[in-house]
Amino acid sequence: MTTALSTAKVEQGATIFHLAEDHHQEEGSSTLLGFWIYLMSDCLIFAVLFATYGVLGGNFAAGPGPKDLFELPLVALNTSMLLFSSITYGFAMLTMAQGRVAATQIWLAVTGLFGLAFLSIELYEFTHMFHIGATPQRSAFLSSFFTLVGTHGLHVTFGTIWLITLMVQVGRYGLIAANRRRLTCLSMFWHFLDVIWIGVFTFVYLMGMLR
Amino acid sequence: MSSDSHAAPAHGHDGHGESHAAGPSHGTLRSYLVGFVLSVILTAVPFWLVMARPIASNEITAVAIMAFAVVQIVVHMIYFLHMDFHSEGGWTMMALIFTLVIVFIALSGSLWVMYHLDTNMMPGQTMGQAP
Amino acid sequence: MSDPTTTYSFLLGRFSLASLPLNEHIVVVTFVVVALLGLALLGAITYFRLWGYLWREWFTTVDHKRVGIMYMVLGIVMLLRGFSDAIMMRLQQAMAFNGSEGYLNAHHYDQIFTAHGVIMIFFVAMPLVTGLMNYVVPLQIGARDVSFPFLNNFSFWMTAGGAVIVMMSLFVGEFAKTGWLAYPPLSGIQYSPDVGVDYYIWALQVAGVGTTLSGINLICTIIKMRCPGMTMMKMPVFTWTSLCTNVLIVATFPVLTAVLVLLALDRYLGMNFFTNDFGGNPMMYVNLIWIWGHPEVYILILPAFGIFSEVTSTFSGKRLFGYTSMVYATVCITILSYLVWLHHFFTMGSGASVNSFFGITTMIISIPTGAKMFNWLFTMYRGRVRFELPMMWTLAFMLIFVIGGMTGVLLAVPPADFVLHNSLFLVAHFHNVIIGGVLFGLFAGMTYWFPKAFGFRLDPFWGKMSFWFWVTGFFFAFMPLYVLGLMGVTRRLRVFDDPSLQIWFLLAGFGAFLILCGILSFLMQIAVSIMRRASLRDVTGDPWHGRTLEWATSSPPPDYNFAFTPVVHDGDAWWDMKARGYQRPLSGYKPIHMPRNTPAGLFLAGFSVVLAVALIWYVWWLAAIAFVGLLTTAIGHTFNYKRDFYIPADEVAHTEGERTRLLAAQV
Amino acid sequence: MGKLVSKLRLFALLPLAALLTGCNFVVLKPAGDVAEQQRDLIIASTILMLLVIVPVMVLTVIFAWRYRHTNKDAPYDPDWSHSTQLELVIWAAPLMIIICLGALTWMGTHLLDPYRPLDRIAPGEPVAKDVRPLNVEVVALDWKWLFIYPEQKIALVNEFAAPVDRPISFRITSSSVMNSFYVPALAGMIYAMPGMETKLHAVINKAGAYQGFSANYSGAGFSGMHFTFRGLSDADFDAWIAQARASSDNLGRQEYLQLERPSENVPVRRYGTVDPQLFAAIVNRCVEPGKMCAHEMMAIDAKGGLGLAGIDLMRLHYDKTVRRGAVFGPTPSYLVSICTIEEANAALDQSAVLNLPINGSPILGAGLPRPSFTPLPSPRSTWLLDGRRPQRS
Ligand code: HEA
Ligand code: HEA
Ligand code: CUA
Ligand SMILES: [Cu+2]
Repeated sequence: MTTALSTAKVEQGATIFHLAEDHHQEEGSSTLLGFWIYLMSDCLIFAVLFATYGVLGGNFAAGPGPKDLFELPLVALNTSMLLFSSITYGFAMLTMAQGRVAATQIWLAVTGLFGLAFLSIELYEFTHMFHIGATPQRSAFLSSFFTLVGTHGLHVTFGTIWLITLMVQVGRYGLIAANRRRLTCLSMFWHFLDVIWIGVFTFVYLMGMLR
Repeated sequence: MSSDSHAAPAHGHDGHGESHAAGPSHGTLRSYLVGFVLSVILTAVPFWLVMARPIASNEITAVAIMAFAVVQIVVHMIYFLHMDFHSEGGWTMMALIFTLVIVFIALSGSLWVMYHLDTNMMPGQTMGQAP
Repeated sequence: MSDPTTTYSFLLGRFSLASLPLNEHIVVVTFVVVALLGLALLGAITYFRLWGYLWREWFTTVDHKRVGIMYMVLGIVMLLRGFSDAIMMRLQQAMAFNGSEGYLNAHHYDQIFTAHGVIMIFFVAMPLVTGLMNYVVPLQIGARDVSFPFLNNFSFWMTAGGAVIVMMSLFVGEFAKTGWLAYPPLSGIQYSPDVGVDYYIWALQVAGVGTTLSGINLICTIIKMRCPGMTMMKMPVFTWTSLCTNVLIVATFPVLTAVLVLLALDRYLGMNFFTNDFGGNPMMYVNLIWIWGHPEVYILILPAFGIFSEVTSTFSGKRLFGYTSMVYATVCITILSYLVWLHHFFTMGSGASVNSFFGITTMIISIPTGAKMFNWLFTMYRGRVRFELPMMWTLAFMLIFVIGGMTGVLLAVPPADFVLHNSLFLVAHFHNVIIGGVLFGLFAGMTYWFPKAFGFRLDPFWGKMSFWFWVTGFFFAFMPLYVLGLMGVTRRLRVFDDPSLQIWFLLAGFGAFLILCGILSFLMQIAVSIMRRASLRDVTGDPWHGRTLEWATSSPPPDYNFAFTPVVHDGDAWWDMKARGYQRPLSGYKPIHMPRNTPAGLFLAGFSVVLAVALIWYVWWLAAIAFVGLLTTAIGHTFNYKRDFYIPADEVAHTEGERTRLLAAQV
Repeated sequence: MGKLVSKLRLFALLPLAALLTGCNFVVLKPAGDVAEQQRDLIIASTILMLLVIVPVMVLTVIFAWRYRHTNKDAPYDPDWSHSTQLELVIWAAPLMIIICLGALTWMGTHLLDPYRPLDRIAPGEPVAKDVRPLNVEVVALDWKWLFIYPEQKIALVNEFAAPVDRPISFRITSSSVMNSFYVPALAGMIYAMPGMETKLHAVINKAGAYQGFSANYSGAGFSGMHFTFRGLSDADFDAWIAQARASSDNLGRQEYLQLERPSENVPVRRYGTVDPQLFAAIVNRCVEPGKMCAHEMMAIDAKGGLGLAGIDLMRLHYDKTVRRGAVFGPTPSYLVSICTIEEANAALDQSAVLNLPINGSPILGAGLPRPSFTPLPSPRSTWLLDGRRPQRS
């Protein structure tokens, strides 16, 4: 803003009341902030789901509880998928900063694969639970469990679709400013999902096993 | 405003948006790796605490894993989400802090309120509710 | 009236001819009237060949001013529906005595009060508030548009989509019969197996997405797009209250979205969040919905507070008293509003400690609110108060709102609430603050900014008629409810036993009739003003001797708002510029960078509505198609990289030249 | 002229005054001690608030009039916009009032907590040592009220009575949806919710018949959901009980299930005998034969649930009238009862033994043991809240 002011034409004596140049709001200059605020609102959705789980998570309705259902090794595996995808997305961002299209694409692809692995494991876990009859309808505990974990999973799904879209766009238009901005947004989204997952595996799985 | 009739004049677009003066920092290889290693440790330890149960007490284990979670969230915020007080003129940090406050109010408030409602009126002997 | 079996066909889902209320005269007549009016409107548009114009200049617009106006139009149209509901309730309650059932059965009456509450809050007050913020905020901060112009258009269409869904429920199927907050288990599938609650859920979800996104948009706009020199503490108060409002929106609507998702999961997938069996807990719903619900009422009132601040200082010809404490009061209210939600269910039995904690936090809100009242008072002190219409609305607000505020604080005393909760006293409280606060604020804002948006003032005669009808109508319509509340009469009642109550309901009905006259006068005012626009014309762009930047540009402002981005040195920027003899620059125009129109928002919202309707009626194939459509449109839209263009300098020079000529002709 | 106007004004006020005296302001003129204290609180708070509300309204009018722009005599100071002293006053005045009101609220809320047993029946009249409160169990049904007198062993629909000056202790629940139990003349309201039990303590000081109703909308028949509450002298109360006893109707579980079905504007009904376990069964949502009671379920849950054994074996399909389930959900069903805790424990043990074929997870590798299931003594993390748990009497 200071530069803008200094280039302004001085009109009435010392005080200027307008800029002589077109005050160019940088294209997309609000995007990152806007996206961050969106993430914050998303965070509140998860807060509600966590609160619901916190309140209803002990209501097994004489059905199975966490200990009967959760497989910690599986969860650990799952968690590592997300962690790996984090660091690979980080690498994608680093190569993007250097402007290396191919490397960026590769790291994005790797990230996407880890995301898919995470989803498959989660799906496996869910189908397994369905299979033994531990469906979301069985008890309030299971309703809130499936909803919380499932909502995270849905986010990862959309993140993956978005990631593929971006890869196509980077492939087509290269690492232009708009695409860099989009990749940065997605990186925020992706890491945000990690943070939520930390809450999930701690609060739902690990604490569940302690109940 | 017949938008389509105007062609974009000379000064094109690629000039702006490149500068990241106020934008977020992108981190370095080092910072990502540090973050990653820390996260691995901060994940592995709580899993180990629960799966191997080196601490017998449920309570202490629970507090420990929650502490690990909090630390790991901070690690992610710093190393992966590049949170600091400078990006976007401090507004992202402001938004984050505000959200944390609201999340805290909504979560702890709900648990507090629901706990009281439940103990006041749920039938049966066992009054304990989920945390 | 569909019967509560869940048999459904593949093709039409739950829909059958029985879902059309063909044997209900009121609905059929309404439908015919609406259909005829709609056809007439469509015919007129076609006849005058307006489709292309509407499509290009309005439906696909990303101009914050036009989006703002569309929000206002939506709000006013829905107001007519909300008011018809109100007057039907008043009529029913005035009739149903001495064994009379009135003219509405429970099936209708219960839908009507639910629809009234939902429509008034979500589709009248919210669009009007959002519309005003959309229109005014970018102008007040000297910006060209909002941060995300496309998103703005999309948000509007989502809100409109929600309204379409609610309106549809009138003619196809039915609306919820649960009250506007749809407490389970009543709103669960077991006790409300029909489409009503599903209409409720999806209308609010679709509109809620729009509201949240528009909140994000306006926050970014205010943070990022302020013109040079406008620090946070130099922002106009309306911009401040808008900022806080949108923060509230972004921090509460997700909660509503989440709760409604949980309710929908109960209803569609048979989950057990809020059911009576299998460990569900309906109290959790009540808890969560009020975490959203209480801040929501401040979302409505804060912008009104901003309007009153602008109006008071403009029409007192005086700087606003205590700007800083006004800002702090607003921020205080914003944060406190998150700490009080339990005051809506003191009577659910949470115990004395919890109740008194939330009771006291609630009362604390009256301190910053009181500070605001006093600030307005002292703005008038040693001023030159001009009793133009906006100022009259403001004065009426100051006299009426304090009564509603006081009764609110009374309700915040838990033992008092034990006898007044859900009584007509409560109904009187919230109409008192909503009408005396929010609506009067909107009227003040409408009248105040109308000349800015259209270049001519509103006719003062019909405005004053409307004002007096509203004010007296308000007293007649709602003071009796305080009385009835103290007689122990509760809300949502359809018939009454005690004949001595009837006179009060008759008075209240008379009040509603006066308000009807007020609304008609208001519509008359608009019509008359349009006809007389030549004599009401304002070419200065500053008809009220305004103080803030929106008055610095022409009325209506050009697409680009300001030919040159203003530089601000003082809180009352325009006042300061005028005081220091600012001259409008007449040359040196540069091309101006602007966002480009797009229909993507309309399509996305269209798909959302189809998706919602398909889900309501269990038409799964249609839902799948709509979902795929939604996704592909969204992805397709991201492939459009050409989202802006330049207004050439010549054109800017031409537009500004016109204005120069008008101004010269004026003097 | 002025006189005429004021006379006219008085004239206009007359019907209003007549109106106001003609009505029954039950909230302001209640007949029970609790409601009276609540009324006092309303009046005290209102007066306290008027201390600042009235000046604000008066000042609004004065300032608006005095500084109207046609009044050129009034001072005009367009840049005066700040005064630290004034702003201090502006914030302090409401603050003081809120401090007083807050103190009043804190005390009043604790004193008038509906869960708190009464310690007085009227100002200065403590509850006598030998007086035990009258127990009344209240059930909100679709759309009528059921009152059960556990000691007198009678039950009534849409009418109940209590002797004057004897504390009443209500236990309140609902059969289907949320309602609110409210007798304005007697005491404040409290919600009636399915599967839950709320409490209310009150006393009636004047004989008479009073209106009571649901204050929370509960569906189609809501408007007709009212009852009469009679405050009676001891003798009249005994007669009233006897009248109910005289009824040959018995309210057992079967009759209750009939009664529970939706009906509107139901006339008073009396049951001379009543199943003593009925209220407990209603609260625990296990009136239907064979259904598991909520407290059993909670006891089991507190031990960590029944494990995988509890998934399917326990479903009992019980379909009242029509199928009203979610499209994609199971048909409405309930858990079958395991009558006692002992049985539940037995079932728990059994589940450990019952080796259900659930371990088909190849990804874990065959043979990896599932975590063995041992019920923990206090398995849920109640410790988090232990310090804050309210004392229950
Ligand atoms: C715009 C909407 C709006 C606004 C601004 C308010 C403002 C307030 N409301 Fe209201 N309220 C509603 C809309 C609103 N409310 C609605 C819709 C419901 C019902 C929902 C439903 O159930 O359907 C409701 C219900 C409601 C309840 C629940 C009652 C019940 O269900 O039993 C309570 C209880 O505490 C309450 C309190 C308050 C308070 C303390 C304020 C305060 O913010 C008021 C503050 C203002 C003043 C006090 C006046 C000015 C101040 C001074 C002059 C200073 C000095 C004053 C004092 C020191 C007292 N409201
Ligand atoms: C914004 C909120 C709003 C508004 C404006 C109103 C306005 C009115 N309401 Fe409203 N009402 C509610 C919100 C609102 N109500 C809610 C939330 C409920 C509870 C529902 C429930 O029980 O679940 C309720 C319930 C309710 C009841 C049910 C009481 C009961 O339960 O027994 C009744 C009874 O008659 C009633 C009457 C009226 C009347 C006569 C008006 C009319 O006086 C006023 C009519 C007003 C208008 C038609 C115009 C609105 C004007 C504008 C919005 C401004 C326009 C501005 C510009 C164009 C710039 N209302
Ligand atoms: Cu209501 Cu427990
Ligand atoms: Cu509130």
